[in-house]
Amino acid sequence: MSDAEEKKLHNLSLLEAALYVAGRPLDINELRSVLTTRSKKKAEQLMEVLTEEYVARNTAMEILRLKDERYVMQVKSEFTPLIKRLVNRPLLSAGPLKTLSYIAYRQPITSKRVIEVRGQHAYGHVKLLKDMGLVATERNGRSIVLKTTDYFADYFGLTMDMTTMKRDLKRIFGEALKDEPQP
Amino acid sequence: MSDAEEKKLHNLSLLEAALYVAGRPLDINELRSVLTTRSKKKAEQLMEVLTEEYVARNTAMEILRLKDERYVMQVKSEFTPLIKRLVNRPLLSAGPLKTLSYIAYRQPITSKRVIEVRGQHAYGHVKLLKDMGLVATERNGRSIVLKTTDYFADYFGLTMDMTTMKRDLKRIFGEALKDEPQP
Amino acid sequence: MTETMTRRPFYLRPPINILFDINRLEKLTPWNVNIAFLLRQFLSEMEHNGKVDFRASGVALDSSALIYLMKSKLLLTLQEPPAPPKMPTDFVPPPLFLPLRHELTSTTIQHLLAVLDEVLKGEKLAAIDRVVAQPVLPQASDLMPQFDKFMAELESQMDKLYAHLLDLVKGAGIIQFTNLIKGLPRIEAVRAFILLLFLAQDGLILLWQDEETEEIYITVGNLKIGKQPNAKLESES
Repeated sequence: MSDAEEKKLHNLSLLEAALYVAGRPLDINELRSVLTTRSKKKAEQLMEVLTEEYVARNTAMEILRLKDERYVMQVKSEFTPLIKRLVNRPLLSAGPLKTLSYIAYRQPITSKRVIEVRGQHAYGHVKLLKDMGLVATERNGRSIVLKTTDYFADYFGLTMDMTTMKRDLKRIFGEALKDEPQP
Repeated sequence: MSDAEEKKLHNLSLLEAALYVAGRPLDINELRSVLTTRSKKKAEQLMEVLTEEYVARNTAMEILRLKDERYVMQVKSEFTPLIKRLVNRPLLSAGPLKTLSYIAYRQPITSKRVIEVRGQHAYGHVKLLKDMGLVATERNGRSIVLKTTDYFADYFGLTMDMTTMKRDLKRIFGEALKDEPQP
Repeated sequence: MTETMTRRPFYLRPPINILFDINRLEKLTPWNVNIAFLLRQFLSEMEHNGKVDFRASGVALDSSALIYLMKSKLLLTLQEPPAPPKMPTDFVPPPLFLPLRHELTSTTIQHLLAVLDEVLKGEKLAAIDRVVAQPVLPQASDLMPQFDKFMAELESQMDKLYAHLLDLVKGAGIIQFTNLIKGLPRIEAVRAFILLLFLAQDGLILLWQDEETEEIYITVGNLKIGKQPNAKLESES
């Protein structure tokens, strides 16, 4: 192997290790600094190669490119239900996740309306979701409304643009509904 | 691809996903249950294949076989110093961490005593620590006591054997407390 | 007047007349009408007169039925479950499952050790707390004179301690709790601590605790160091 090839492999491994340990999306500058290069372009090109390698390898993990030149490593969603219980950090249970889905689907939405539709226990859900930074309150004219945050969009690999996000969510929910037994 | 081959690939991905999200060593029974197989042998064989694949792939991560039939996925140590600074999420916030350190030091200890020393908010801490699998309840004669788990030992790189662990902790804690008058 | 009354049929005299005045009957609270008593009275009067008045009996029966009906209606309205609030229906999508990511965390054994130090100090304080927790005030059942005596004793102790504090700071200043109790036996230290709480409650001193060192600071006199509306002893968070 040539020196250049070896260097490239080392850099790819560095980026992979960085995404692995961070457990969150890393922006191009963070990735650049891991490589100790000044060139954004170089970092981007290497990330392209790594992303493609993950596609080709076809294993349990995937690397996603998010908006604003950010990248994240995560388990493919098809494996999530099977290994969820091995995660040693309290995940959101189904109730709060449902409330989150509803807020994402109907946002911007007043918390009053969320409580009306999801019931009294949704007070706790909204608090939890706000604590976790997945949902935020915003003033919309005279009323205060709930919206998902950029962190939420990141977490689900969704664009932060509200219209596109809602369209994507509808697609995701549509798919999820297909598998669900219809009421 | 034959059905059997596809099934095997799926199982390898499952094991990979499990090791990836757990971030701690998984024992053969945990791995077996991920595969929903009763056969230890099958799980072991698949783990062999996966471990070899990681060697062949030669990327930033490795899978190690530990004693007691446990397996762990981790970043190769050569990359650790370069990417350590990307890890900025603490395991626990200050309050629960204090409660954990106290339980580790005084274990086995009743939760009543933990609340006495750490205050009412420690109820929530103990619940969180149990949810995270760092602490477990055990019956000790007539009373129920708190103990740290194997995961705790793994996380902090201590041996799993309780006696050795307490000695280790006392040694480490002892050094930290040399200037302190002993209670 | 009395003559007119006596000439009227017995059933138009109170209290039986209620049964024969339909307009009035409908305005009554049915619970105030004892049907059984009225009907018994009606029958015994009729027996006494030796003449059966079927028309009057019919009206009495009808009125009784009406009162009974009114009672039943009220009971039923009371027992009727409140109408369920109309739940606004909306499509609630299925739960979104968070994608799983491996998360390394930055906490090490060194962090654990660093905080243990503090916690073990807290353990010692908890021992003091338990002494504090023992009843200091007499039970409510105790006689008032005893309580008065206790209060008088407490006030004199508070005065002594306050004078001592003023002496220590020469008018105004801050003292550390550990300095105040230096050399005192434990029971005396606990007593001083309780008295400090009473002094703080009376607004004579201010108390605060350094979260890191857990040292308690006592401010005596007017120091004008920032406004602190309430004297409080911060507990460890």
